[in-house]
Formats: sequence, C-alpha cells, structure tokens
Amino acid sequence: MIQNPIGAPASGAALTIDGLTVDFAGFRAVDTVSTVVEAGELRVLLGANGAGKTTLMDLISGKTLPTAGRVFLGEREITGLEEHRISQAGLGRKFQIPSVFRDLTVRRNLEVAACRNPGVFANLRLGFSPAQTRRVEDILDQVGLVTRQEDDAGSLSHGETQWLELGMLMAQDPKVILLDEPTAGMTEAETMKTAAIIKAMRGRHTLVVVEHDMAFVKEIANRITVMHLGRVLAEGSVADIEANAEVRAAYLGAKGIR
Amino acid sequence: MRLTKSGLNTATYVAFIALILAAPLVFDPFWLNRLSKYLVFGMLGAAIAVSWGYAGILNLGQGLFFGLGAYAIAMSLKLASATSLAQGSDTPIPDFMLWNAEPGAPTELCCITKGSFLWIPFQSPWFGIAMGIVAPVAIAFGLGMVVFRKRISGVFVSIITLSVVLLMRLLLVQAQPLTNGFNGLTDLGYLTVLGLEFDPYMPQTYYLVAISLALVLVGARLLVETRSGLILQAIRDDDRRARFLGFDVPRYQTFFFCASAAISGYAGMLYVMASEFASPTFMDLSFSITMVVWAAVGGRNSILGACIGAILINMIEATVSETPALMEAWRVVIGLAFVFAVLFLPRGLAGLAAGLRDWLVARSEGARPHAAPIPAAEERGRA
Amino acid sequence: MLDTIFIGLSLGSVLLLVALGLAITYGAMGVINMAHGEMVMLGAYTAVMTSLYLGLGLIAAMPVAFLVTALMGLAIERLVVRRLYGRLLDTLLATWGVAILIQQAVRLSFGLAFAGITIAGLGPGLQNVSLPEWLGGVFSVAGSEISVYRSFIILVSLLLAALTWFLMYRTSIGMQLRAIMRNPQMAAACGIDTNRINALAFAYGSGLAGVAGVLMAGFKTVFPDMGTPMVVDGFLVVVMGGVGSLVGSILSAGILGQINGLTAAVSNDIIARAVVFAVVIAVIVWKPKGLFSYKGR
Amino acid sequence: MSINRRHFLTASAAIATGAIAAPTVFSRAAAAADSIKVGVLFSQTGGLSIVERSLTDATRMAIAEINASGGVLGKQVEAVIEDGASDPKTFNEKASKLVIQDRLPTVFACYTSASRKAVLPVFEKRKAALFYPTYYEGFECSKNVVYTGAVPNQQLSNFIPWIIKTLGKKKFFIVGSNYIYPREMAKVSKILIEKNGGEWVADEYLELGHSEWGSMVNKIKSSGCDVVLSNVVGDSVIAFYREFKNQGLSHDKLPICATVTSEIEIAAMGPEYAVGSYTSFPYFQAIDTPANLAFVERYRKFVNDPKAVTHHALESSYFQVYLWKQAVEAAKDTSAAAVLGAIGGQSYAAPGGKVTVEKENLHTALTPRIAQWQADGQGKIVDAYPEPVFPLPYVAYGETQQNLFCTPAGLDAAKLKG
Repeated sequence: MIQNPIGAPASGAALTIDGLTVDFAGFRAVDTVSTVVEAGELRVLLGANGAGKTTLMDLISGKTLPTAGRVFLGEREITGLEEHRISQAGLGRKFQIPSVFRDLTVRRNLEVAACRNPGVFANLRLGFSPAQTRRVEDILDQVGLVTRQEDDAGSLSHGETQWLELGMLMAQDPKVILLDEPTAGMTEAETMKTAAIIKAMRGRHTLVVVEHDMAFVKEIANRITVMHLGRVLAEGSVADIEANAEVRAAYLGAKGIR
Repeated sequence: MRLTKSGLNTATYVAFIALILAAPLVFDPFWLNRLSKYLVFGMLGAAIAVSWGYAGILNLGQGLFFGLGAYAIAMSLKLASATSLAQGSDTPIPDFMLWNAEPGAPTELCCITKGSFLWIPFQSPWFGIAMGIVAPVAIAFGLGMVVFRKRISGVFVSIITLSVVLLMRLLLVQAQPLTNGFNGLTDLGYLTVLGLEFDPYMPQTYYLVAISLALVLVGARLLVETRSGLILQAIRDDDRRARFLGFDVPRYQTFFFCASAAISGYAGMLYVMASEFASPTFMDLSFSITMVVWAAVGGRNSILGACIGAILINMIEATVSETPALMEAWRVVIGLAFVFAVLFLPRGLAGLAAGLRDWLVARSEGARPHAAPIPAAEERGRA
Repeated sequence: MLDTIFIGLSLGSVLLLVALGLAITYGAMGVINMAHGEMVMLGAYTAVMTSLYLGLGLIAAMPVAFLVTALMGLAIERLVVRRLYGRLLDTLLATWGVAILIQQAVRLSFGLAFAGITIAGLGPGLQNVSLPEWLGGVFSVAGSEISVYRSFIILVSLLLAALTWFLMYRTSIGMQLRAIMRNPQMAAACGIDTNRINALAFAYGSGLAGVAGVLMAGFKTVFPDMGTPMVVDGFLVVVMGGVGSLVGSILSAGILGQINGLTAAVSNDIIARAVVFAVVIAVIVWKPKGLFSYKGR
Repeated sequence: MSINRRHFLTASAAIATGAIAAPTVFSRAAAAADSIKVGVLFSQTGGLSIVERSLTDATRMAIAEINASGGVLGKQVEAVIEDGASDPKTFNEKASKLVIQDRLPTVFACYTSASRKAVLPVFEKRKAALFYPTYYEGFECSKNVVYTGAVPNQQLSNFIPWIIKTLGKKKFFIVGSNYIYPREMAKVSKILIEKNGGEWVADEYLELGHSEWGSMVNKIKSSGCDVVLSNVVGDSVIAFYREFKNQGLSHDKLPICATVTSEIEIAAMGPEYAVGSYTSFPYFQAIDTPANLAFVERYRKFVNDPKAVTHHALESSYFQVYLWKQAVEAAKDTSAAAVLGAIGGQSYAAPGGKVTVEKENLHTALTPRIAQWQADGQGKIVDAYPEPVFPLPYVAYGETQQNLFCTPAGLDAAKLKG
C-alpha cells in the first residue's frame, strides 16, 4: 500500500485523490497521483496525449479499477465502487466523445438525467413533478436547445450534442463534475458558448476539466494540475503554471504558453 | 381538429382493442378460435417489443417462457381431465405416468416416478396459473441477474438465451416420465372458473384472450411510458451514460426482461386454453426465431406494431398455406416476406404507420414535418 | 480410451468444419448468417448431384461444392447482407428468411416441381452419397479400431483451417479483411475496397460450408433440413472460441468435441449434449468475449 | 350447449363470408354438394414431409381408385388436403379447420405420435373420426380413432423370439430415439427378451434427429452385445447404419434388428449399408403376391416415379381408406358416429394380406413379418406369421387377447394397476 501523503480528506474538499495508481500489465498509466479539489473550485487537468488525464477520470468515476490508492467524494470513500454507486454519491461525468441517448428526444434526455431516484420500482410512475419540469426547461434554456427539444438527440450537431450532455449533468446535479475535453472539435463560437455554460455551472458544482485549448483554460480555470507520463508534474494557479520551468521543459516546450 | 402524435397513438390502441373485442360479431367459432391463437402470438410479439425494442435485449429463447407458461397450466388441466381421474387411483394421475413408470410403482402422484411429487400442487388450477407466471419470471430473474450483472449485451445475450432454451427443451424431452417427453401434454380438461367453462370454441375463451391481450397491450405501453421505461430506453441507447447518471443498469434490464417473460408465460397459458395441448416444440429454436421475425415485421420498437405483425403474419400464413396452389410453396412466400421486411422496413409496419401519423399531424398543423423520420435503430451490442 | 479420444477429436473436427466458415462470416465480418447451415446442405446436394450426373467421387465434388456455395454466398452477400452491415441482429433475421427460401427451393427442385418436373437427387426426400472404397472401413492403432473416414475428416478440417489461417494472415486480402474486422471506416479510408473484400470473405466462408457439406454427405443423410441444427452448433463454437479468433474457434471445437465424446462415453449422448450447452453458457457468462479473444481485456 | 353453438354458427357464417376474414374465401368445403368430403392431413412441408408426403399420395390414390370404381354410396369422394408442416401446433390448427370449419366427419391424418396427440382433443371433443395409419407405441384407447398401423405386440412378439431362437443371438443392445415409441418398444422388448432366455446389455437413447453416431457406435462396439435392437426413427436411422459400417461393424456378426427402418430409409442410406440387417413390419414392398405387385405398380404410376418405394405406413394409409368406405357402406351414412360404429369388424384384402379392424379397440389385426435387407434395397421375407395377429395396445401391462384392457366401453384403468 502506498503511503498516504495527504491523510484523511480535509473538510471543505470536494474531491480528494490519494496515491491513485493503475497498472496495465506493467504500464503505469496513472502513477501515485494525489490532489485535493476544493468545493466550488474549477480545476483544469493539463497534459500531453497519454499523460493519463482520461485514465485518471476513469479511475475516479469507477470505469477502471485502480491498482492502488483511494478516492474520496467529500468525506465518503468511493474507491472501487460501481459506476452508478459513485454517481449516486454525487459525481457526474462527461465523456470525450459526447455520449447522449440518441434515440430519445433532447427533452427526454434531460428528463432521464433529472430522475433523481435510481430505483426501478421508485420510477414506476408516469410523468414528472412540476419542479422537475421547470428544472428541465431551465436547463434547455441555459444550454440553448429549447427549439430542438422535440428532436432526437441523434440528429443534433456535434456542438449541440456536447451542450446536451452538459445539460444532462446539470439535470443530474452532482456535487463534482468531471468534464473530458468539452470543447474538442468545436468552432470558435461554439467554444465561447461552452465556456459560458461551464461558467454558469461553476459555483453550483465543483468541476474538474480536461482541456487543451489554453485560451479556454485561462478563461475558466481556478487552478491547474499538470500531468506528465502518469504523474503530477505541477499544480498551481494559471500564473504559477505558466512560470513553472519544469512544465515548460516537459510539456510546453521553449515557446511557453501562447 | 388538431391532431397530436400521442392522440393518434391512443386512437390506434383504442381502435385495435375495439376491433378484437368486436370480432365475435363477425367470426364463426372456428375462426374465433384460430384468431384467439393468433392474438396469443400477438401477445408474444408485444413481449418481444418490450425486451427487444425497449430494452435492447434480443431474446432468442422467448419460447422458453412461453413453454413454461404452457406447461404450468397444462399440468393443472391434465390433472383435471377425465382420464387422469380414471386411472384407478384415488387422486388424479396423468395417464402417461402410468405407462412410463416402473412396473409395480405405487399409482400415487407422490411417488409413481422420481420427481412426480412436483405435480401434486398442480391439482389446484390456481397454482398452475400462478406458476405459469412465476416460473418464467423466476428463470428470467436468475438469468438476468447473472447475464446483465456481467454486462453481457447484444448478440451474446441472444446466444445465451438460445442455448438456455435448447438446453431446457432437451431436459424436458429427457424427463419423459414426468413430462410425457416429445409427445407433450394432451387430453386436457377445460379450465373452469366460477362455473364458467373455457371451451376453446366458445366465445368466452375468445373474450378471455382478447381482454387479456388488451390489458397486456395497455399495461406494457404504460410500463414503457413510466420513468423507468424511459430510463430503460436510455439504457438501450447508451448503457454507460446511464450508469454514470447513477442508474443501476442490470436491475432495469432484469426488471423488463422479467416483465417480458411474464407476458410470454401468460401467453403460453392462453395458448394451451385455445389449443388444448402443450408440446416441447414450443421451445423449438425455430419458433423462438419466428416470434422475433413477427416482431421485426410489425415493428420492434412498437408494442402494438409487433403485436399486429404477429397476428397479420399468422393470418397470411394460414391463408397462403390453405390455398391449394401454394400448398407447398407457402414457406417460400413467408421466407421472401421476412427478407423483404428486414431489408426495406427496418422499423416494420409500425414505421410505416408512424410515418403516416407524422404526416397527418404535420398536415393538421399546417406545416411540413420538421424532422426526418428517425433513422433505423442502430444495432447496439456489436462485439 | 484411445477410441473415445479419437471420437471426441472426430466430433470436434465435424464441428470445426461448420464453424470455420462462420469464423469468417461471423467472426470477421459480424454477419450472423443463419443460412450457413443451408450452405452446408447445398454442398451436400452438390455431392449428390455430381455423383449422380457427372459420376464424380467425393473428393472431386469438394471443389465443385466450394464453387457452387461460394457463388451462392456471393449472391446472398450482394442481395441481402450488403444492405445490412452494422445491423448485426438484422442479418440474423434476414438470413433466417434466406434459409427458409433455400430449403424450400431444394425441396421443390427450384420450382420445377410446379411444372411437374422431378429431378433425381433433389426434392423433399433423403439422399446419400457412397464413400469410395478406400475411405470406408477401419484401421487398427494400438488395438483400437479407427474409422478411416473420420480420420479423413479430421485431416481435411485441419487442412482447411491451415488454409484459412494462411489466407487470413499471409495474404494481402487476409490483411485487408483483418483491417476491416477491426475498423471498417478506417480500412475504407485507407483505400481498402471493403465491398469487394467483404464479398470475397463471405463467398469464401460459404464455400467452406460447401466443402463441409460434401464431407457430411459421406456419413450423414442429405435432406433439405439437414443444415439447421449445424448452424447453431457452429455459432456456439465460434462464440465460445472468441469472435474473430481463428485459433479460438479451432480450440473450442476441439474442446467441445472432447467434452461431448467423453460425456457420451461415460453417460449418454443426450446428457453430453446438455453438458455442451451448459459449458457454452458458462463460458460466455464467464468470459463474454470468448476463450481466445483477439482483443485484450 | 350444442344448440347454442349451432345457432351461433349459422348466424355468423353468413357474415363471415364477406368479412375481413379473407381466408374463408379460400375454403374448399363449399364445393360440389353431391360428393363426400374427407380430410387428409399430413406434412407437405418441413422435415417429416419426407415420409408424410407419401402417405398423402397413398391416401389420394385410394380415393382416386374408389372414385374410378363408382365412389361410395354412389357419390364421389373428395379429399380436402391440408399441410401439417411437421409442427404439432400446425397439425392442431389444421385439424380444427378440417373438423370444425369444414365440418368433415372423417380425417385421414398424422404420422408421428406427437402430431396425433396434438390433434386428438379436436377429434374427441368434437366427435369426429381420425384414421391413423402409423405403427405407434400403444397406450391409447380413443373411441374416435381407428388405428391401422402396428402396435408393439405386432412387431415384437414374433421378432424377439425369432432373433433368439433362429439367429441365435442372446445379448441385446437396445438403442432408440428419445421419445415415447422407442422407449415403449424397449420396455416390451425387455420383457420378451427375458422371457425367451436372452439378456440386454444396454438401453440407450439419442435425441430425435440426432445424426452424430460416433459415440454410440463406439459404445456398441465395446458393449459385448451380439445383436442391436434399433428403435431409431427418421433421418437418424441413415446416419446410424452408415456409421455402423464406417466403424467396421458388419451385420453378419452383429446384425441390426430394427422396428422402424423401412424401405424409405434403406433407399436413402444406400442399400449397401443395410445388407444383412433385419426389420420387423407387417408390410414390405417385397411381399411377393400378385395383389402387392399390382399395388406397387399402381402407386408408382400414380406418383409418376418409377423408383418410388412403398412401406408399412404407406400401405396402411392406402387400405384404411377402403376400410372407411366399407364402414360407410355398411352404415349407409357418412357421419363420424356411423363410421366409428360400423368400422369394427371390417376386413379388407390389403396389398399385404388380410387386415381386420377389431371391434374391441379399433386397432387393426395385421400379419407380422420379418425381412432381411438385400443389396437391391428390398427386404427378403424370412419369417411371417401364418395369420394376422390381434392388436394389443396395452401389451406392456400384460394385456392379452383374453384379458383386454381397451374395450368397447373404453379403457379399463383398474387393470393397469395390476
């Protein structure tokens, strides 16, 4: 067992990662990563391809089982739980390749996400409460999909699909949200709209975002964690990271951050 | 009048149910009996739509649940038949048990052959009826808990269900002293409830089937309209997304798998009442696949569509196979129909109907339809 | 004991004969071809017809059957399967319809029965093919009598497996097919003519079924329904072995054959069949990707 | 109840004709009024059609002959033919069409026991008459069925003693398909084997339609038996005989003695695989009487196939139509009740010899014969009873002609316990 450098999660921490490690047949995709994300913070995960960012998200959200280390959501340990249990504990996740229910309408997608009760018998009822309906309509408005609410999610454009998934996370309303490259493949205008949505989510949720677009990162980030070859290379504010020589050497190259 | 999608959907259900309830005014007892069998098949179509269309689980062993339901009630009716009472024993005993038993065995249900005590509770028809639902649901539950917990999906579920039905059929035939093996259970009594005797050629049996089908259709439709039903469809589209939204995916899948099994078991019971026999051929692979084809032709994503598909195909089959010129070629006709339906009607007849519905709605709104029809459902669960 | 193991080996080789073609069409292309059994049946009928009208023996019938069923497979791919790529379960239903069609076509002598024409060798009846003298009988190994014909089947099925392996892994067509297996879009983007390769693969898989049919004709009955039970067994072998893994199919055919043979020897054939089903179910539940899946995990 | 139903029928029949039920349009029951209609229900499609089509043909041939010689009661006989499609569900449905929709009093139907069991309720509860031409396991005493095929005592009571005494074989390996007929044949055989001083070393079963005989033949080889008693049916038979020879066994040393292997299977497997083996049936194509030779000739001409074979169930399908004709003429009535009442005691000179429907159990007295298969695919009759043997459907329970279980009053179940 790896030594615990952080100890029990501090109160006020939304997400505590402690020595998280995964070993794929000798290859350590994530190697003793530890970090604490404060409640309400927006943390950006930075790193080159293969640095282990997405794998780290897989480990947190239960998609992959860690070889060692622990994960806490608030004060509750979620290491090794099944995905839906972790989700019920208050963690939401957006995938790199947008993942929505393609054969359901946009509105239905949000309604599914808004079903707070996970049980099959508890959900054996027709319709939704006025509060839920209002919430769904608010979200439709926020992500700008009001006019498309009766269309199948499969017919949305790439950007719209990303926004729908963000909307679903809002409807799910977890404490901590992991976003894997929310602006990948987007146009400039779409990126700006996404930034607005993410900013709106801030405050209500604690966010961990994997992102490459530095302009976007500077726009939204509180703190940045830089990963390199599965390890944490540096962690700090945008300015700290920009000034960090190790980061420049390993990741950003001589040119620095544009 | 403004037409709405859901309004037209409801109207279709009402019209269909009115039609099947009015059928006795038109049909003679023979066609009524025949129709009641087809309505039972329609119920199977609905069961497949629930598991395949809504849950994305293609069960190639639906015949197992149908067969279990059929055998459960047939066991009760067998014990109620005149010959079972006339085997020279105080308690009823199926005739075949006597000639399958070892010479000199006591002629009592408790011990005439190994395992014959299992028949004892079936002396009560209520037990048989209950088992007709409970047994399929229990097996579906056990299977679902294992298969869906292991996150097996798509064609692998199909292969497992297919293997299970073949295995069960094998055991059913092998257990001949208990089940009469390949010949199945015949020479059954009539089910009598509150003094009403369900002779398959009397209208009351037809009404039992028709009302049952109406209830099943409405019930299944309501079930998939609930939040759970919605979540189930979400799981069908993307089970990983649903998991990360906090839903216990295997539970949902198992629940609706069981619902589908319960409907199939019930259909099996009704079939026995309409046809007066139960046979291991109900668990033939070809029958299970045929059911799926009915649902595909009718529309796998539509409960009513799959139901009507089953009824229509059987009517056409009967007509074609009783046409002297096509006596030997009717299977060619059916085979061709299957191929064309799958190729050119990926959403089945229900897809055509939905297109018509959307056109009507659009026309009544005075606007052209705003979205193209939903593209063919992507196959989920490719390995 | 030796003869029991030999029987198991022989059962395995018969399974493999049918499964080889499926390992291509299903394993590599993702098409659930329910008409595969009918390809076996057509192969068997080719053996019957060639011996009846051309006086060809069993061996000579094999290439003819390969051609006939490969062409038939090509037609099915062109007319039906091609429209259904990506709709895996729909291929199952459509080819089930095709299977019914082919069966009935043979039964009705391809429609000539309506005109009152009967063709010897076709029609609803049972047909057979005689074995050449040198393939009949037995030879002795360590006191056990070993059937010549069963040994011959083991040999041929292994040869066909080796040939298939060679085609898949040592030719450019095989390489292209494997590329399509893993990522059809990518393969198409790389300039692989996926239509052509898929058609060839389907034809080859069907052709293998035809050869299997000729060998079946040598020791089983030839009749229009003969293929239906075989296709189920074939799928069980391929799924258990791991979809897309040729070696997996070969090994799982061997394993199921031995399980069947040994269980039948100590109890009976019915229990043996039940055990085979149970084993397959257990393996799929335990390792849904099959015993020898080519993907990691 | 019956008045109700009749009223209901007439009331709705008129409406039904023009209704959405298009199928009624195709009903052939409404044809010429001065003919006598009978139902014919065998599989025209599916796996069993191999045998069952020949039964349809034999039935049609008998009807054609009867019509050519003036019909029955001066009327032509018209066959309403349906397809059972090798599926009990379809048999049940088509039987109810023939009996209830077309209201035919008599139907010639069914090859397998499973299909007979599936149609039985239709005939018993609606009081129609079923003529069933196949050898079967017995244990049935329906008053609505005329059984014209053999029951176990007519195939085994001569066969087993003959194997033991004449062939001198004493150790039996019993093998069959896994359903009720082979199991009952095995049960009766064991009684007879032990009574005649033989022994049985194994009693094994295979699934219906099973065609992989490797393990079983291997077992036979190592069992130490000196004769195989086969109750295997259908296409499994062919795979069995072929595997038997391919594994180096020969009928000279270890003959297969079969109860089901008929001319059809022999022709299908290639006679070389069966040469020297034996079958017990009441009828063989090779019966060397002018009546039979003429029958075979007529049948071949009728089906337009110079190589067509005749067999036991086929012969029964043929002569049972004549038995029906005699019953109708005796009763001067075509109703089911009249036919069933008059059929008992009817005798007919069938191609294979004299047959008689016994009054007591409506089964048919037939002449057991044993044939050895020859290279030309024909059986050489090596033993025959001098006269027809009385059918005993409950022989496994010790039924004898003096102590019948199945009587005109129905089954005397009390005797089963003894």
